[in-house]
Amino acid sequence: MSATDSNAVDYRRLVEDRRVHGSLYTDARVFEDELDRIFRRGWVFVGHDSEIANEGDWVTRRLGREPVIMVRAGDGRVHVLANRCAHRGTMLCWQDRGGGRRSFQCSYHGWVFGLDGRLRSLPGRSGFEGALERLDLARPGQVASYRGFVFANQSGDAGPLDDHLGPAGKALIDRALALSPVGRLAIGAGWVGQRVASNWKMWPESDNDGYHLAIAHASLQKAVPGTQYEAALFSPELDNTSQARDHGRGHVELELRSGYDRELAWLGTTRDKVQAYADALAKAHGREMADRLLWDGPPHALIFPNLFLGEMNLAIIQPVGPDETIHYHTPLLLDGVDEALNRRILRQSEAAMGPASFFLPDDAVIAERMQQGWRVDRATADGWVDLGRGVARERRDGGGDGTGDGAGRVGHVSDETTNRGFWRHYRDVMTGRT
Amino acid sequence: MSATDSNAVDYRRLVEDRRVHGSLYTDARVFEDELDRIFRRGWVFVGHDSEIANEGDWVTRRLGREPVIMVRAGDGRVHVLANRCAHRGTMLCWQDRGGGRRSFQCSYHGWVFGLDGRLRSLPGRSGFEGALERLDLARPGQVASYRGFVFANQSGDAGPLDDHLGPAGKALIDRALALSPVGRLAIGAGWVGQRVASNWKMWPESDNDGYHLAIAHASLQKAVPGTQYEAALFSPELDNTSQARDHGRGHVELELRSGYDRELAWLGTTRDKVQAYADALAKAHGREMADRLLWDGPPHALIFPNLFLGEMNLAIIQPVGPDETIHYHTPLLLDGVDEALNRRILRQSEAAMGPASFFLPDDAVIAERMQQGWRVDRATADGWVDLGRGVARERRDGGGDGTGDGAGRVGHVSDETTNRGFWRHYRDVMTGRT
Amino acid sequence: MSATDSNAVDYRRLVEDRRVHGSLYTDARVFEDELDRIFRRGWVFVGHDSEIANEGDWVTRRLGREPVIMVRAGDGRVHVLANRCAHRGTMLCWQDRGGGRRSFQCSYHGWVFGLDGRLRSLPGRSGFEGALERLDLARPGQVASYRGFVFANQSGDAGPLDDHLGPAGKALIDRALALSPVGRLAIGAGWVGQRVASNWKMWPESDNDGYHLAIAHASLQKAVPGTQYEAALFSPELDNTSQARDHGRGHVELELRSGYDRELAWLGTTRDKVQAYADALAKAHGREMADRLLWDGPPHALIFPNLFLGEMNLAIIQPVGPDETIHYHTPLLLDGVDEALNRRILRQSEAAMGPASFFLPDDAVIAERMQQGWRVDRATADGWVDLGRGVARERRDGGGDGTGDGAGRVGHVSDETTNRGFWRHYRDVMTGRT
Amino acid sequence: MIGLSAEERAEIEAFVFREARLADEADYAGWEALLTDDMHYWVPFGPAGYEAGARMSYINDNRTRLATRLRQLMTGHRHAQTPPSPMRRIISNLELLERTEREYLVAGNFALYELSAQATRELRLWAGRTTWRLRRTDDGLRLCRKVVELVNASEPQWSLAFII
Amino acid sequence: MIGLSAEERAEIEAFVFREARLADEADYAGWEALLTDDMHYWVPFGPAGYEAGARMSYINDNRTRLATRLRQLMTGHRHAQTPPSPMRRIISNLELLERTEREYLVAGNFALYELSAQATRELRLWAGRTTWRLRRTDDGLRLCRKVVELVNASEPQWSLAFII
Amino acid sequence: MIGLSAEERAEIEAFVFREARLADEADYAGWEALLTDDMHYWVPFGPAGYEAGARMSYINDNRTRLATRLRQLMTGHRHAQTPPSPMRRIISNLELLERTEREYLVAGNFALYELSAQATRELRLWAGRTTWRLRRTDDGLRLCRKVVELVNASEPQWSLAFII
Ligand code: FES
Ligand code: FES
Ligand code: FES
Ligand SMILES: [Fe+3]
Ligand SMILES: [Fe+3]
Ligand SMILES: [Fe+3]
Repeated sequence: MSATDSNAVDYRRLVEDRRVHGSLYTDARVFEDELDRIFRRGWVFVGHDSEIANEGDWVTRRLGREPVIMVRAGDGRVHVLANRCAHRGTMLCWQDRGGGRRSFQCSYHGWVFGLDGRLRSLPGRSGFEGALERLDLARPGQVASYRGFVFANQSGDAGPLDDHLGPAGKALIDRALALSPVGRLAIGAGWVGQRVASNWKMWPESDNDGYHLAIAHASLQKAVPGTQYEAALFSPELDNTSQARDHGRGHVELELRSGYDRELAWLGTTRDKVQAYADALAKAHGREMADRLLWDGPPHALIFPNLFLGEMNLAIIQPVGPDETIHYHTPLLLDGVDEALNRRILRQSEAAMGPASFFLPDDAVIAERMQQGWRVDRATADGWVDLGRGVARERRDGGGDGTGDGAGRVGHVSDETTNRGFWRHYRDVMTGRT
Repeated sequence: MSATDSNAVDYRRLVEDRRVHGSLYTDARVFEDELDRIFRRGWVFVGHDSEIANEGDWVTRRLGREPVIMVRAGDGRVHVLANRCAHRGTMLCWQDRGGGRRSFQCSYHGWVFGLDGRLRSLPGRSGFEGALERLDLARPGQVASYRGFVFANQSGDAGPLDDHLGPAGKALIDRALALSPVGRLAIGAGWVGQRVASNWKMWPESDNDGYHLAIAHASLQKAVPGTQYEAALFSPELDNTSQARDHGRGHVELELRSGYDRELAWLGTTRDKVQAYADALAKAHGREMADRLLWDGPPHALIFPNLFLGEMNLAIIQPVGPDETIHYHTPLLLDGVDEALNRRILRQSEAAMGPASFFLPDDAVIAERMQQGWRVDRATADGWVDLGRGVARERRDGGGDGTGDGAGRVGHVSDETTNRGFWRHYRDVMTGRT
Repeated sequence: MSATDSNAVDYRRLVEDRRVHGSLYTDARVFEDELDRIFRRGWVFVGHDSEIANEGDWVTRRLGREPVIMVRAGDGRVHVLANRCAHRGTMLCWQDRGGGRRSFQCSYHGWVFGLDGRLRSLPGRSGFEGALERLDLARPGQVASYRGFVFANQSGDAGPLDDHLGPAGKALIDRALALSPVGRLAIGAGWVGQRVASNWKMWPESDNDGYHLAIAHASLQKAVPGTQYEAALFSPELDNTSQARDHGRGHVELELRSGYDRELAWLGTTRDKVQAYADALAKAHGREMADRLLWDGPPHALIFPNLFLGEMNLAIIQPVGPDETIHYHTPLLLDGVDEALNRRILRQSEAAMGPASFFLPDDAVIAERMQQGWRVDRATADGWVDLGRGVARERRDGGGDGTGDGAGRVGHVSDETTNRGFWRHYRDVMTGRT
Repeated sequence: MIGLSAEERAEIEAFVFREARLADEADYAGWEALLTDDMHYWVPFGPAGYEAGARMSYINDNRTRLATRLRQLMTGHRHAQTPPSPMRRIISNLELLERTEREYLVAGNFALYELSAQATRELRLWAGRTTWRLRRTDDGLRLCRKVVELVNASEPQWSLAFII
Repeated sequence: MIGLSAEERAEIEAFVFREARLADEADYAGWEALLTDDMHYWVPFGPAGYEAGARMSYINDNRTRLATRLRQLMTGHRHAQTPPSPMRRIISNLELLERTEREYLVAGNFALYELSAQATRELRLWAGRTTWRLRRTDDGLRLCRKVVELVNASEPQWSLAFII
Repeated sequence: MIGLSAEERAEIEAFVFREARLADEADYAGWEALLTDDMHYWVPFGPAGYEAGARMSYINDNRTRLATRLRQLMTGHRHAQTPPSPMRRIISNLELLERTEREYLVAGNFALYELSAQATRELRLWAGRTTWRLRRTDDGLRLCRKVVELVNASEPQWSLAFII
């Protein structure tokens, strides 16, 4: 019953190993297929449970285009509920977030739902006979979380979250949390959204493209010499020891730590400035591990399809239409550290991402130029995106943490190992091979 | 040749007796089907002939999306004409209404059409041989009216208007006209439009939903105690003796008269304030009937699909797109009464309907929240609107006027008898069972 | 793989000899078909090479919806290149025109392309093995020009440009160039765009419709008596000796020269005011021919599908969507004449075309009224555009220049010979009969 | 505005801008405090060239109905303005049309940008011309008539549940 | 506007706002009465950084062509403005750029909202910067040059058949 | 603005309009010259009712970061503003909120029309309220704080790579 039964798109033909067809960015039927196969039948990131620390805290999200609420119930459990009344579908929450809720009351006829989505009461009870369970709020077929990262799968048949994340996906998340002395996050500074007139897939790509910095972000490099990217991304190709990784399952990474030339480069500071933090890490993990963490910093990676672990940011890639996307981000605030450190992280986040930041608007205009460039007829012969960079020097590799499953590949940080990894998994998903 | 031949929508599956699927509000193909099967192949309300009282008066409307002109010709006859020149289709009238016309001249090449749609003259006659009848303005396949209410059917094969209205539909119109001592209306204060970012079907539903007032219109009840709805709609479920009626054929009603606690509640006044009117009614109908009319007031009902008899208002539900509707209304001004009474009706209309009124904006925001809530994938398992309220206590009934055809059902005013009636007929129409 | 494989549109049924169905102006699938069959598989006008007189001059255009660059390379050759990087498709030029370029550098990863579209260099060469020809910029399957008029055919299988233009098409262009004593144009005053909320096909029609002037442009006639159109187009049907011509292949013409009542009417001046020009023409062509040229003036004709030779203007008809078109125009500036004459031509152009001119806005509002009028269901029985005017008095004719191929037809200037010629060819193209 | 002292001009502008700010910020009580008891608030359906009450208007509030309108908004249950739309209105081209002993008749153009925060969360535009009749009272200037003519008053409108 | 007396300032603003109102209300005769005989009315294609007449402009009217433009509008058959578009323009940020013995050069920004009432009935926006050259004559201030630079002057435009 | 002499008022308006013009015309150096060394430039995420730095903002620039922002724009490689967006901002409803010995706190509403000339070439609207803190220095008025609250600050935004 999907809108694309007829003249189905042939993804095998449009997604080759070394190139993909440009119409995949612009075709409305492709977008509908993606909403169904990737965002409804697959696992997607919803939010982090530290966003809703207390009972009655809630945030709203969209899974594909379907509105949901993520809420903390009285028993401390996190629920992901359809953001539409079980009676006639009226949206229950029309803001981004809130707190102190004991229930959700619908504005149309006043039905009241518990924080667990159960129908609690309704006016004129005598108009209904029998039990009303069938009138609880709908919820995704599967909801699961890993260390506070909440994922959902609408259709319910995507298999376990574990299999979706895989060891590498979990390891990426572990690396982010290891930066907190207590191993916990404190997300909650707000998700700032950047609107872009481009398809959503430009973002998994460019967020993990190590090849574009020297050109696309030349103005930043000129205006702010000595950022963490100087050595890890801007430096000449052959001096540069950072790596591009395909962890399989669509999870891809720019591994910068191997390219850093100093510790704490990722925080744009030095140890003396954050001594308390360094000590706390040492206390928690032992000095050797702490030293390694202060060098390595957070991951720079995509958890397929919509979660970007953007160093000290989390980002959600939200499809809106074939030609429109929202790139949300929030700083990766840490639990168990002093406020000064989190303020530093927040200021860094304001500089890096968001519509007025020093980086993202340049990526956005380029994504919009790609979208303009791909105003093509689907049959255009030459309408291909090249993914070939680094194919020859790319190596098989179990993944950056020795946790890989053999599907891993690693290449030079400027190679399209990441894009190839994304598209390989994309083709599997779109052709039902997952 | 409709845009929906392929992967046709399965309305039998999407419209069940007690629930309907939410995608019916958002799917673009459903909207196209509706324009064809409901608004082109069925009868739709065009306007009231008192809007064009004099020769050369005209108004423009849309039947579905097709533009038409309703005009009064010299012989007093009312014509409904395609609002596009018979030559190349240039729209002839681009305003809402006008008067004093003797003909319509096209702005492109100057062809002149009579008020009856006949091609009267054209520049350069010698460019055409033979007769030019084929170049008269197009018109709907059927146009018919009942007591001044003009309806049209584009395809011409919808059967007689009588069968569409049925005894109950006519009785509803009769009740409205009975409020005029001379049995005539004087529509003409203007149709005010409320734009809503919702599907059109929210409006036949909410206009005839007796369940939502206490919550959706709570602010009105608080701010203006003692309206006519106090007893008839706001009062506690079991004290409330108003009724919800399904008259069959998609015509549904909230019968408030049985719930009123005083006469003239519907006019928000008392007899001494409108003595002249009361006397005129008595003169026309006899005292007993007049007393009954002053108690009962006008109907509150839908004539399927687009005419809402909204007590002392007429409303037209105009589909614009799957996500956009215009709800037009005009006061039900009466012929044969003093101007003061019509001014009272007009002021009441300004308060009740329209974008700045005390009621409609709250219905509009709720309809928009429903539309937001139904941003769902068509295959979403739990995407259902519940219609079950009052199924158990609903009774078969010949209709509120003893004119029913046995198809009638009656329930508590707060029950979804009306919505079920709408959707039952909708399913019949969409599956060709009418 | 086109979006219209299923429930294909039956153009044979919708395009009859004397009428065409209105849905052709509004149906989104028709628009997609046209982009493919007319604008991709057929020849379309790109620009005139005098727009890019010097090496490194470039302009951007759209072939259908695909963005291209027309650029002058170092060897003087004109190239038409896809305006998207061969790497990931990023648009290379986002402005209308420029000059002094030695190459095009992409803003994403910095690849550099020569003015001939060849990939010249890229950062991090060692990421690629082997040759990179496959990464040159894409270009249309065929590019050809006639006397500086550059045309392209994306698919590459449209046959020779010569066959598309035919003798008549070339003769029309020759007539325009004959007005230059050196037989060359100097296009470059800028293409001004008029946005119109109408389908693109209203423009090949109205630009070559001799029937609408007295009504559609009545205000101009009233405000500015004595324009060149007074005799050639405004005069009474039977006094008027101008002609409407169908040259075949979709090329149609309003031949005004036979209707002029004086020489230089088309320039709105008299010989004494432009004596130098008259002398130059005589010098170039001999007095007799010069006198004829001064009488005849430029052609008023369509080169199918998107080039309008609008007397002393060139116009490009740019489809944007089923309901939106841009009508670009630039004055037909001549090489080898004094600046004063070109300034006169430019001022005339400002008066005739563009969003604030004395003519085009009236055509635009009428096109928008047509678009509004054609908001019809595709199945609407009476939704037809009449093309019958002048069928009876139309004559077979080899074309206005004795160069015709027998396909030509000629009628009274106010007859729909031009529209019939456009639609006849349209049907051939849309049904693959070309 | 010609025909006014610099002080009067500043005073009138300050009043008009304050009136705008209170409306923008949904300070209904503050806004109501600016009104006289005979306040007339009119948003005609089409140009204001007709007698209010003789034909339909979007809004045709005498003081009583306007009080009701504000009371409804202040209940906190007016869904159409829950939450109140964030909005700002540009007021410009102020002209003095007429002055009497106690009153000033002032007109200007406006553009109002509203975030429809209750459901669609789209930015909506309202544009037109406003006429204010200001009266000098012992408490300073007060508003006794406000007429708002929308540029697109002939067209269907989105919900207009705030003070325009 | 600095460099002006309060009176001059009020007078110039009043002139500019009246000019705007007459144009908004399609009072072509009233508007024409504000012009000098050497009036130049220019809407450049792109920024005004070129000689009008050397390249294309949207409008480049000397007094004669402007008279023709107004005459065409007044015929009542100018379909593109039948009926005239209801519209209002916001004028703001007025700055005095230059003054001479007899003339003031004033610039400001504008946003014009037009209801395209002739066919689509959509609200259209026009935004940019206007420069007015005002001359003091025996009949008071008169307009001798108006230059309107649209923010999107580089892009295709909807019909601009009114006075902007 | 009440509480100001006609001269002060003219001076403040002239400053605000000049500041707007320099920003509109991407004259970054000229604009920077208007700032004090302790300039704070804030575009909050949502209303300004929180401590900048405690939650996310679109822009929360101290003088140093603002210098970086301008430096980046002046490199000529800031793709998001290559070329700079043609734009004009309407500033209106100016009110004096507060004055001290050396400073004026002024607020007003704005609407900014931007042609996103770098890719989509669409006209984009930015609307809201601006607060300026102006300080009187030996070089005349200078800007020490600018706070820009967008009407739709709660919603995702297009690239905001220019000076708003
Ligand atoms: S729709 Fe929610 S209570 Fe009825
Ligand atoms: S289109 Fe109406 S007269 Fe030709
Ligand atoms: S997209 Fe052009 S260089 Fe990569
Ligand atoms: Fe980037
Ligand atoms: Fe309601
Ligand atoms: Fe024309």
